[in-house]
Formats: sequence, structure tokens, C-alpha cells
Amino acid sequence: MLAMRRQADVLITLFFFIIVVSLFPLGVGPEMNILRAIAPGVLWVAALLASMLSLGRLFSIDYMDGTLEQLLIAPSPLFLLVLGKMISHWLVSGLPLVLMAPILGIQYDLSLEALGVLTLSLLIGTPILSLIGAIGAALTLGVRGGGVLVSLLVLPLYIPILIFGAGAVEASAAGLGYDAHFSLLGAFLLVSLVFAPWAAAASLRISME
Amino acid sequence: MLAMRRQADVLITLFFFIIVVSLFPLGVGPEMNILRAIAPGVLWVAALLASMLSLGRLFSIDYMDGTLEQLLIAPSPLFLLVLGKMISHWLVSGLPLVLMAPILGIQYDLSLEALGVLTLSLLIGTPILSLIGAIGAALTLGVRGGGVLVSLLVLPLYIPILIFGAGAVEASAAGLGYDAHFSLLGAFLLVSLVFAPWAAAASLRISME
Amino acid sequence: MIWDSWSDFFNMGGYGLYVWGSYLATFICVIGEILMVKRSARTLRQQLSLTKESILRERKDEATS
Amino acid sequence: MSINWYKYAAPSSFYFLAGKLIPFFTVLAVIFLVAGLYIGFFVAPTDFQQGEAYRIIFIHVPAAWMSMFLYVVMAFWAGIGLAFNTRLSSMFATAIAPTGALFTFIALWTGAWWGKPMWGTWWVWDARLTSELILLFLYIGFMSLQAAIDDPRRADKAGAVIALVGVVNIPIIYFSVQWWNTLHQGASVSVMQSPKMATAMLVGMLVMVLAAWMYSIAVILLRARNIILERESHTSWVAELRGTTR
Amino acid sequence: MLVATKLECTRGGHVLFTDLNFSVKSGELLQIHGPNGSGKTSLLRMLCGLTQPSVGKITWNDSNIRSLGEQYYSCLTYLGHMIGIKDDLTAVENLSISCALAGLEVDNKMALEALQQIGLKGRENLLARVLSQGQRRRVSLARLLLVKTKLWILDEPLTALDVVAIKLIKEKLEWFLAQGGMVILTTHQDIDISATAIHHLHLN
Amino acid sequence: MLVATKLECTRGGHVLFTDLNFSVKSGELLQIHGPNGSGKTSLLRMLCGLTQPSVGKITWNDSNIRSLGEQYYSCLTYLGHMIGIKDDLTAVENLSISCALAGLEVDNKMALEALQQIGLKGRENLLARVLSQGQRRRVSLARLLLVKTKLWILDEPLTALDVVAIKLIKEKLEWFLAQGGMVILTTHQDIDISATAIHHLHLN
Ligand code: HEM
Ligand SMILES: Nc1ncnc2c1ncn2[C@@H]1O[C@H](COP(=O)(O)OP(=O)(O)OP(=O)(O)O)[C@@H](O)[C@H]1O
Ligand SMILES: Nc1ncnc2c1ncn2[C@@H]1O[C@H](COP(=O)(O)OP(=O)(O)OP(=O)(O)O)[C@@H](O)[C@H]1O
Ligand SMILES: [Mg+2]
Ligand SMILES: [Mg+2]
Repeated sequence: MLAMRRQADVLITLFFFIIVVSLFPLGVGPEMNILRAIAPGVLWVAALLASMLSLGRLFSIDYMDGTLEQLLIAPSPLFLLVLGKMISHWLVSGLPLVLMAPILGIQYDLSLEALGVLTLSLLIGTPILSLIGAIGAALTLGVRGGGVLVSLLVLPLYIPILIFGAGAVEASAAGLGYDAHFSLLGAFLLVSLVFAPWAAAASLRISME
Repeated sequence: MLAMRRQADVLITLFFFIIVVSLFPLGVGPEMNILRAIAPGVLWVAALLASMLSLGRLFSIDYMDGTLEQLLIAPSPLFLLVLGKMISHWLVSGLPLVLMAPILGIQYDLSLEALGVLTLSLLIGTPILSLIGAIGAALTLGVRGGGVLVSLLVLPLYIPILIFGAGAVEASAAGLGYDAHFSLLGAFLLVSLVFAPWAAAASLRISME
Repeated sequence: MIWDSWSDFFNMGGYGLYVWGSYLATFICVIGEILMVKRSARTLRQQLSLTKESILRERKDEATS
Repeated sequence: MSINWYKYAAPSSFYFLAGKLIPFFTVLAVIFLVAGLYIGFFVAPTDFQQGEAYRIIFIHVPAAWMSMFLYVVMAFWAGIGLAFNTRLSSMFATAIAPTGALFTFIALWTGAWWGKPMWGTWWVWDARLTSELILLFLYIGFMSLQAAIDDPRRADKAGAVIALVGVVNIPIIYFSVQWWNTLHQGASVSVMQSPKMATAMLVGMLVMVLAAWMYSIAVILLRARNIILERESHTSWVAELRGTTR
Repeated sequence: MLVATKLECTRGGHVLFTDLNFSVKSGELLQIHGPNGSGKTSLLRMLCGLTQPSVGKITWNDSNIRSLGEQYYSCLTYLGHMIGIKDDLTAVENLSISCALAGLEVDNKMALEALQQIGLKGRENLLARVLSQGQRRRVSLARLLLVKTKLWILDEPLTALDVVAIKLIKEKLEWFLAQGGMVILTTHQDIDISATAIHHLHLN
Repeated sequence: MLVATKLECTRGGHVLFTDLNFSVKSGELLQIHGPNGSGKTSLLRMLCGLTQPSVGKITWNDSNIRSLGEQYYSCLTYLGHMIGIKDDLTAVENLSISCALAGLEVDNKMALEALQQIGLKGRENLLARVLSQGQRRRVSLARLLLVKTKLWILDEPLTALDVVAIKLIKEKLEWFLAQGGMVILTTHQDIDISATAIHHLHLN
């Protein structure tokens, strides 16, 4: 729908990741063993930030220019439209990271298995971030100081994802099983896939009253 | 001038730092020696990101709602107004970090001297980020794909600051002198303080043509 | 002559890959640039419907002025 | 020698002048290139430390130098265009950027292919390497900014600002080897000291530098001609070229 | 048929209007009058189901619009103060997107035609950013030429338009009313539409 | 006195207008007419020094406005399409800030008074976000009641205003012209101002 805009946005996020991930070696110094240790953390934090920072724009531009009103009175179910928005948010903020993760991981000298686990954990984890984040973004539309609020609302829900996601990679590096982490992440994903679009749609209606 | 709005923004940035800086231990794991090694890098990267990410909003809201036009035809020298904007950008995106650095540094188990050097390097370095960044923000106003462009334009100029800033801390940790780093940073600050407001003002006029 | 044979020359004392990798890439870049400029010149002249003839006339103009 | 500079400051006259100069520089570029390659591969001896790998120097150093020179020249012309509102100098700056970026890329590429055998790695986050990478970003930023702005005059001016701001990077690149202890070689050619390398190497390198210069001039003039034609397509002298009026 | 009964709107503790009753039938136009801040926009948003009335109800063909949901929305076109034009898209793209949102598949040709009809010939592919105020407004109004809805709710559709465009819109409205459409609009400017039934509603 | 000679404006390769000559003296009003997209806004922005004319020059009391810079701006008030009202600030805050930008120190009392005069009594401390379209417009117009400049350049000042507000603005303009002020404005609506000298300029 907004493919043209999305392109530029994807570029922004890709750029953002590359920056975050390449700046660290610059700032931290080039010792490989340190870099290897921080790699999953860096990538996961980058994912979290990218997701959170683009939340602000998720609805607010549409809100300001009136497109959101049109969305609310569109003749298709609102939660589907919202789901579309969430998916496009993920395509913009999550997917590029998933695709880049292997490349960036190589820069950090990760092992092949760790790379796989990392990518998979990001693949499952980042959609959850978009799904949950959209609820926060919808709730804080047009609220004074919405920016802080949305972080405050969303962060507590993001942290578990971060811990399990990065945890899986560390577990694999330590030679432990990481199935438990993945099944938990998967469960989160399912639950939020079912409830989040519905909750965000309701929040939007409330915010636009 | 916009003190009320600033308050909320400062909160956002503070929050951002706390998130970035506290998420790392969560993502990376609690080994103190690794944390200590990455601390200056993490803080500096956080400063860079905070500065870069808030650049988008620096002029664009004023641009969209017409305040920028009023700024350009205000009866005071434009470069002073722009300098004001830059300062407020620093107050929002840089100063909170400088103030938080000691606290966050403790979290990463830095030595007292390293803490001091880190804070000082941030104190000198972050204003440069705001000064330079404003030029990029002014140049990309109302340009297609402005978001990527501003990063592309500004980042090359940010990286030296990052290198010198983080380098100073590392030099001090390694027991080397860090005066050279500081004097370079200071020189950068002076040069950009003199030229940046002027360049940004010119850019604004160009962008509003 | 510092090279005993052609194969010696291409081998570059074991560093053939690196030396020729650099040189090859450089020449590809340079030739690519030339081709790109030439092509844009051609399309531009087509757009402006500048013919061979007018380009010749341009030379002549220059000679007279 | 008195040349009427003002005459050539008009895009139309410059267009014709450039047309005349291009063949000249092309021929020179080819001559120097052939000579340089001959010296580089058949005269210059094997380096006692690096073996044959050092022969990358014959493109690496000219490219690295050109990347910096061209940036300064570009910023200079862009600045003139901004200050005196002269269209031609802005167009010149626009014409220089891609060639500069190309040389930057070549310097990075050849550096990497040199680093692999010498340092054992393609890339390190070393100050000179990083700052050269930054230079590439600066060029790309300049070009993308200009491409993103529809109005050519505004694009010129905006580009000029960023080009001028970016000039600070040049001394950083140049002095980076002195300021930090890095992997990268220090300056081995300087006006003050007598050269530390074999004469044939030095001569070969310098000839290649000349070739790079001549090539740059030729290609930049070509591109400048394109830009002039494009920008001035609605003017009477282009119409005259087309033969519609007269 | 749209029927509003006993509508009340309160904003920030103030009552903007109470006990508002009206109905709009096929072929009818309802013009809402009232000074700035009297609640015209609030009323229209209510009729769109964007806000809930504090008291009263709105029905469409005898069912509450709230319960009809998308079924109602597929009969409705609303143009508000904010016109939903994105600066970074061209005129055609803007039109296509807003039509797509309204559930209308519009190909490029139709969009171009509509834009030309509304007087944007030659500017179809300019970014909305460089369009003049009136031209932007026209882009959003172009949707009216394409939609096939029964009820139009227009909030000051004439702002920023020149006389030619106003005449065009007027004619379009007349045509639409003659087709049996329903229009509810507000405007501070005079607009003399010759239709069979024009009702006026004064707030305050 | 503002004098424009041989102005030309080109946009995206098109010439919007050429060879435009006019002058505005003390006590005079210049109304600019023209259809949408004819270059009215572009002309006004040029007169403000926001864009450079491609050909021609604009002088204020015989000096080029470009060289005058801030000296000119301190005589000028410009209200454009975009009204520079920030949603997150209250009406008073918005007014104070816009006055501060115009180099005018305004205390709270004066700002409140101006807002009341322009018909926003009781809404001074509401966030601009909740104000109606006309009320937002009034907030930006309130500045005219406070500034002490000689030249007003107003781009469609009457949009979204109701009849009462239009009358108020009309009266204010008449008063200002009688004081020896100069006004340049565009509007698609009719406005009948009784002033000694009204000039009309038609674009296209
Ligand atoms: C990606 C990697 C590299 C980059 C970006 C790079 C960049 C540069 C630059 C910018 C210069 C010119 C600066 C000056 O003349 O002072 C230069 C010169 C030079 N580089 Fe590199 N370089 C790279 C790798 C290497 C490697 C691996 C070697 C050899 C082991 C090397 C050897 C030299 C030498 C000998 C010079 C000439 C210095 C002089 O004579 O002044 N470079 N390089
Ligand atoms: N939170 C609030 N507190 C007090 N008043 C409020 C609040 N929210 C809205 N209002 C008032 O409700 C009214 C909303 O008016 P609305 O936008 O419907 O006016 P309108 O008739 O469309 O005016 P206009 O002609 O200017 O467009 C305004 O008077 C506004 O001040
Ligand atoms: N890059 C461009 N390419 C082509 N046309 C352009 C470009 N930028 C601006 N224009 C045109 O220039 C004109 C600008 O008009 P301007 O905003 O001055 O009109 P206006 O008279 O104020 O109209 P309105 O009554 O709608 O406010 C528009 O017709 C617009 O389409
Ligand atoms: Mg309204
Ligand atoms: Mg206009």
C-alpha cells in the first residue's frame, strides 16, 4: 500500500543497524573475543531500539494528516488494517535486521551455530516487538509527552523478549539447550498475534474519540 | 523558549540512555571485565544515536507547521536563533547523557579516573554532535528520503568524534596520555561552534527557497 | 628483465591474486566510469536531438570564434 | 599570457573549450598509464620486505591521493559557486564527485587487497582506513543529497554546504598516521626528506599519479559537458547547437 | 436514510449542543451552520462514528451505525479538515492510496482522469509537497469523482479553492444529489446549490 | 514603501509569472487575485525574502530587502498557509511564542487580552489540539492585534473563519490602513474593505 514510502524507511533501518553494529567496534575497540561476547546483545538491543524508535511514526503521521480517520471509517475490519500496519512495521524495523544478522554476526566473528540461533531468535522475536509496540503507539496518540509514555508502556513487555532472545544465543554458545527459550518465544508470538491487532484497534478508536 | 516541550524530550532521551545502557548488561551478560571494556563504546554510541535520532525532529516539526518560516523572517540574526536550537538540542540529547555518565559508568564498574575522562570527553564531544548534526538536519529538510540522508551526511562527521572520545577513555585506561585527544576534541568544538551555526543558517535558507 | 617467464609474471611471487585482484578491479571501475559518462552523453544528446552534424558544427564554431 | 577568464566562466564557452581539451588529456592519460605500468611492472625491482605484493602501490597511492585532492578541489568549486553564485563552478563540483568517489573506492579496495597479504586481514578499524571510508561516505552523501533535491540551484547550494563542512576530514586522513600509532604505513614521500624507497618505484608511482590526474581531468570535463548541456538545455545556445534557430 | 435523534455532544465539560434531531434522505443536502467552535466538526465526526455521542443515537436505514460498522462505512465518504495528503507522494499516488483505503480499486488511468477533471492536468506526477494549497485540496476532492458511496460528509470542502473549483464542486454535488445521493456539509462560505431539498441546521 | 520591479518566478521549469511591477505605499492595500496554483503564495514568500526571485528585485524604502535583512523583517508580519500553531501548547503559549519569535516581548496579560478580543475567551488555556479549526486560525491571527509592524503580508487570512471573525479582521485591517500601515493579502473570498487605496493584482 505504501510501498514507495516503505522503501525509504527500510533503508533508514538498514542504515541504522549497520551504524549501530559497526560503531561498536569503533567505540569498543577491535578485540575479537570481546566483540564475540557482546554480539547477541548488540544485535538484540539494536532490534529493540529500531522497533521502539519507529513506533512513534507508526500512527502519528497518519494521525496528523487525517489518514487515520480515513482508516477508521474504511469499509474493511479495522483490526485487519491494523495488522497490516503491524506487519509493515515489522517489515521495516524487524525483517531487515533478521536478514542482516548473519552478515553482521560474521563481522563479530560468531560461530555458525550461534549465527543460526541468533537469526532464528530474531525471526521469532522481532514480530512480537512490532505487535506489542503497536498497542503502545495507538494508546499514546495525541497524548502530551507521548514519546516517553510509549517507551514506558512498551519496555516492560519488551524486556522479557530481549532476555529470552539473547538468552537463547548464550545458551547455545554455552552448549546448553535452547529449546525452552524458543518455545517460550513462540508462545509469546502466538498470543500476541491473536490479541495484539484487536487491542491496538480498540486503542485507536479510543484515541481518536 | 520551548521549555515545556523540552522537559518531555529530556525525559525521552534520559529514558533512551537508561534503556540502551542497561539493556546491554541484560543482553551481553554480567561478566564485569567485558562490561568494563565496552563501557566507553556503549556510552559513546548511545550519545551518537541519541543525537542522530533526534536530529529528524530538530527542524522538521517547525518546518511542517510553518514556524520555520517565521524563524527565517524573525528580526534577530538567524544564526543566533539556530544556535539556540542547537543548544536546546544539546540540552535534550547531550547533557542528560553527560550527567548520567558517571552513574551508568559505575554500573559498568569503571575506575574513577576513567569515569572522569569519560564524562569530560562526553561533555566536550556531545555539543559537537549537536552543532554538526543541525547542519545535516537543515540541509535535508523537505527532501525525499530525508531520514537516510541525514544519517548519511552526518555520520561521517560524527565518527571522528566517536573515535577521539572513546579513544581518550581507552588511552586513560591503558595508562597513556589522553591530552592529545582532548585538545583535538576541543579544537573541533571551537571550530564547529564558530562555523556550524552559520552553516546551518545558510542551509535553512537554502532549504526553504 | 625482472621476470623469468610469463607465468612468473602472473604469479607475482605468490601474490598474484592480490596484485591482479587490485589491478583488475581498478580497470573495471575506470572503464565502467568512462562507459557510463559516454552513455549518459549519448542519451542526453539524443534527448536534445543533437546530431553528429551539430556536434561537427560545434567544432567549427569553436575554430572560428 | 592574457586569457579572458570571464569568457570561459560562461557555461557555453566552457562547453566548447572543454570539448577541445578532452582529447588532449585523454592522450596524455594513456601515455602516462602505459609508461607507469611499464615502469611499475618491468623496471621497478622486487621489494625486499613485501615481495611483489607492493606493486599494488602503483594504483593504491595515486588513488588515495586523488581521492583527497579531488575532494578539496570539489569543495573549492562548490564553495565558489555558493559564494559568488556562479553556475559553472557548481556544475564543476557536481562533475568531480563521482570520479572522487571512484578513486576513494579504488583506494579502499586496493588497500584491502594489499592488507590481506601484508597484515593478514582485509580490514581493521584503523584510523586511516576508517577516515578513508568516511571520505567515501562524504562523497556518497554529497551525491545523494544533490540527487534528492529536484531544483538544481538548491541542490548546488546544499551540496556546497556539505562539501565545505566535510573538508575537515581531509587533514584527519592525511595526518592520521602521525596522530595514531596504526598499522598503516607512514608517509614515505615528502618534500623535505629524501625518499626512502627505490627510485624506480618512486618514479613509477609518480608517473601513475600523473596518469590518474590526466584521466580525472578528462573524465571530469566529459561529465561537466553533460551537466552543462542538461542544465542549459532550454537556453538559446543549446538550441543553436541543435540547429533549430540560426 | 440517516436519522439522528436527540444527539448531544460534550467537550471538556462544556455542552456543545443537545437534543439535535434531523434526518437526511436520498437526494437531500443538509448544510450545517454555526460560528467557529460551535461543534460542526464534532457533529460530523459523530455522524461518521468516529466519536460516540454522549446522549442520543444515529441510525442508518434504521440500524445503529455503531452496530453496522463496516457495512455503514462502505456507504460513506468523509472529507475532514485534515485532508490526508502525504507530502512525499505524488498527486496520483495520494489519490490511489486514499481510494484504496476506501476499498476502491482504482487503476492509474482512472486516477489520472479524475485529477485532470478536477483541474490538475500536468501536475499529476508532482510531489504533493510542491503543490499549492488549493491544488492539494483538489487532490483530496478528486476522490469524490471516483467513489460510489451513498452518503458524503464534507467538512468545509471549499477552503482554499478558487471560484472555478468551487463551481466544479457545486456541479458535482448537484449531480450527486440528482442521482439520489445524500450530502451533509459545513461551510462558512455561501454556496447556492439547486437541489430539490436543502435543509439547514444551525448550531448555537 | 515596498516596490517590486520586474519580478519573475519560475517553479520546476515553469514560469509562474514574469515582469510583475507594483508598489505599496503607506495606507495602501494590495489584494492579489488568481486561480489555484497561479503563484500567489510564491509571490508573497518572495516579498518576505523567503525565496529569491529568479529575475527582478524587491526594495523596501529604496534598499533591496535582501541586503536589509533583519532590518526589513522587523517591519514585517507574515501569516502563511501554515499557521505555526503547535498542538501540544495552549493557545496562550502559542501566541506568546509566536510573538517572541517576532521579537515582541508580550506578557501573559496582553496575550490573554488579545485572545479574548479575537473571540477565544474561555479557551485561552486549552491545548491547541482540541481547538476547532477556526479557533486555531484565530490564535495565529491574534498576533496581528499585538505586533507593531508596518507591513502585513497575509496569505488567505480568512480561511476557516466564521462571519463574525471575518468582520473583526476586516475592521482590524481598516484600522491598520488608517494608521498608515500597508497590507498585501490574497483571498479567494470577497472582502470589501473601505480604505483610501485598494489595488488589485491579477496573476494569470
Ligand atoms: C583499506 C585499506 C587502506 C586504505 C583505506 C588506505 C588508505 C591510504 C591513503 C588515504 C593513503 C594516502 C595518504 C598519504 O599519502 O599520506 C595511503 C597511502 C599509502 N598506503 Fe594505504 N591504505 C590502505 C591499505 C594499505 C596497505 C595494506 C598498505 C601496505 C601494507 C598500504 C600502504 C600505503 C603506502 C605505502 C602509502 C603511501 C604513503 C606515502 O608514501 O605517503 N596501504 N593509503
Ligand atoms: N477538552 C476540551 N475542553 C474544552 N473545550 C473543548 C475541548 N475539546 C474541544 N473543545 C471545544 O469543542 C469545540 C469543538 O468544535 P468543532 O471543532 O466541532 O467546531 P467547528 O464548529 O467545527 O468550528 P470551525 O468552524 O472552527 O471548524 C471547540 O469550541 C473546542 O474549543
Ligand atoms: N517543482 C515544481 N514543478 C512544477 N511545478 C511546481 C513545482 N513547484 C511548484 N510548482 C507549481 O507552482 C505553483 C505554486 O503555486 P502557489 O503555491 O504560489 O499558488 P497559489 O497561487 O498560492 O495557489 P492557491 O490559491 O492554491 O494557494 C503551483 O502551481 C505548483 O504546481
Ligand atoms: Mg470545523
Ligand atoms: Mg497559496
